[in-house]
Amino acid sequence: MGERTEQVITLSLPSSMQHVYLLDVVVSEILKEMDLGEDVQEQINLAVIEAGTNAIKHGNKEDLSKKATFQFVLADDKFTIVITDEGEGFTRQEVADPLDPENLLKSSGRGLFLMEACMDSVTYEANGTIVKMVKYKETPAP
Amino acid sequence: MGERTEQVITLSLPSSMQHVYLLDVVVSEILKEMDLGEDVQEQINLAVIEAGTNAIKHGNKEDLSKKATFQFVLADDKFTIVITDEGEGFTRQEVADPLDPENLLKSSGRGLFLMEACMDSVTYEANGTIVKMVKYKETPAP
Amino acid sequence: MQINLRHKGSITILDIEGKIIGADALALKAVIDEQVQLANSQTENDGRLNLILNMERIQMMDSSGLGALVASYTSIRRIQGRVVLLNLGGSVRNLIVMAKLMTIFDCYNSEAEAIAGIMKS
Amino acid sequence: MQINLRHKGSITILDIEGKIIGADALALKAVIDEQVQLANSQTENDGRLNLILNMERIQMMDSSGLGALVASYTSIRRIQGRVVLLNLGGSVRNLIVMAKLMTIFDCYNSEAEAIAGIMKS
Ligand SMILES: Nc1ncnc2c1ncn2[C@@H]1O[C@H](COP(=O)(O)OP(=O)(O)O)[C@@H](O)[C@H]1O
Ligand SMILES: Nc1ncnc2c1ncn2[C@@H]1O[C@H](COP(=O)(O)OP(=O)(O)O)[C@@H](O)[C@H]1O
Repeated sequence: MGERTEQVITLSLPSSMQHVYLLDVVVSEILKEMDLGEDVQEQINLAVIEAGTNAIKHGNKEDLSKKATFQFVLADDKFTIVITDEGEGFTRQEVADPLDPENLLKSSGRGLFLMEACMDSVTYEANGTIVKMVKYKETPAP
Repeated sequence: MGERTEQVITLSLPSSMQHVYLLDVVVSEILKEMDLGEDVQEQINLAVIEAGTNAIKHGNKEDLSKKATFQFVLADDKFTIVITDEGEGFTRQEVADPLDPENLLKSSGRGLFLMEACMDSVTYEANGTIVKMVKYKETPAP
Repeated sequence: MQINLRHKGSITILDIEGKIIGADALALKAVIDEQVQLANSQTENDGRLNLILNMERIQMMDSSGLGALVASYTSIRRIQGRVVLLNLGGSVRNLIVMAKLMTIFDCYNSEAEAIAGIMKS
Repeated sequence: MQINLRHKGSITILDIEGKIIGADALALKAVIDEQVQLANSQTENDGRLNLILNMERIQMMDSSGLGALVASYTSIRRIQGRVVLLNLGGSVRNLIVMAKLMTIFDCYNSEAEAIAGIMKS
């Protein structure tokens, strides 16, 4: 369903935090072209920025020779973003819960939590070097 | 020279004229991050839009399954953009001169001319399916 | 791109805004063609279209935009109408100069002059 | 992101504008840290910083921005200072609520209330 009109836009960036602004304008523009509410647009925008920041900072450790790659897959029923880095990966289960009272006053550790809160699904593949995030356009069929 | 800090940003788009706006925001943002005068920014922006429009329209004939790919190569001394399409190519020499008086009132045929006028060099490779455009940051050494 | 259409007496003014890239030229051409047909189907003004294109707020225009201007010029001339350009910004002016089209278009720097220019011809 | 710094009596107000993403959080943190140090090195106001962060014109904030807010809260509290948030927009408020940080920050919807809030504590 919807696969027939699927379109893939790909962006690949050298791993500099400076390029997060470019990522932001790309996501914002793609979202503008789609038929989504403002809240949903903001959620997806935030999730992509968080995942991109992680790929650049934690994955590729801001090594300019390593690429962070973003695939935006536009389908009729859903919007999928696949983020790939060239780092060593990580284990999702080992990351502390930012809502745990002892972590509330920490200045970091909220990115993955926000990605998962903003998107309908977030999947970590290849040891976390590939992050796949999906937002469905309407409530998915049960 | 300048090769050591070379950065490559890649964008790949399904061949829809709708995505020219995305191409535009990408180029505009990259140009904003660079150290170039406003006139030069406008020239490069226009050249990329023209080349992108050609790749999507003439090269890939707006076939959504074909990609137009843009490589933005940022070096210390120059900015290079390589545009690749999946079409059949063309011969630059066979394209009519838009400044020829008999062509002045034609409604098309000015894209390649403007690309060449705006950039320092435009090279057509692989039968014109790869267009390489360069703008030097200062006058290149003789 | 955004287009605002307004009238001053027998003159139609299009205020064009933003970037004219990609498919915008087609949209601009369609708006002008509609005005050409509208004018041509009416008896007032002898079926002619008098058009001012206010280019002041155009940020950027590509070769298809330029093509739309030329095509509009041709179709308006065909019905003995007039089209003039108002308030060309630096980059659009450069484009028109580069394409050697400055001799084709009458350009004005104020709406009053543009109206006077259309009226006297 | 843009930050405008102004003073009202003993209160420092930062008007923050735009998107706080990427390295912006670091820049915001640096501006606040500077104010903390400045206040702490002065005798007036007992070396305390009273800070209002005007968030009205923040379009978007990511987790590093949120982290900068929390870190600032901690360092200002350490010098017995006060920091309050002014005019949270919908998306920033959502973020703070999601992260369960609403109890940490005092939030106000007008500058006068924010000033009164700081003064009475
Ligand atoms: N792409 C990645 N590659 C390697 N490690 C990652 C990646 N993404 C997240 N992590 C790890 O997960 C931790 C939590 O990430 P996150 O929730 O985004 O918070 P923060 O980025 O503020 O640390 C990071 O500190 C890092 O150790
Ligand atoms: N990437 C391309 N692939 C195939 N043909 C091309 C390509 N770029 C340009 N052309 C050919 O060159 C001609 C002139 O292009 P251009 O100067 O950009 O003007 P226009 O696009 O208005 O026709 C096109 O009509 C087309 O035939």
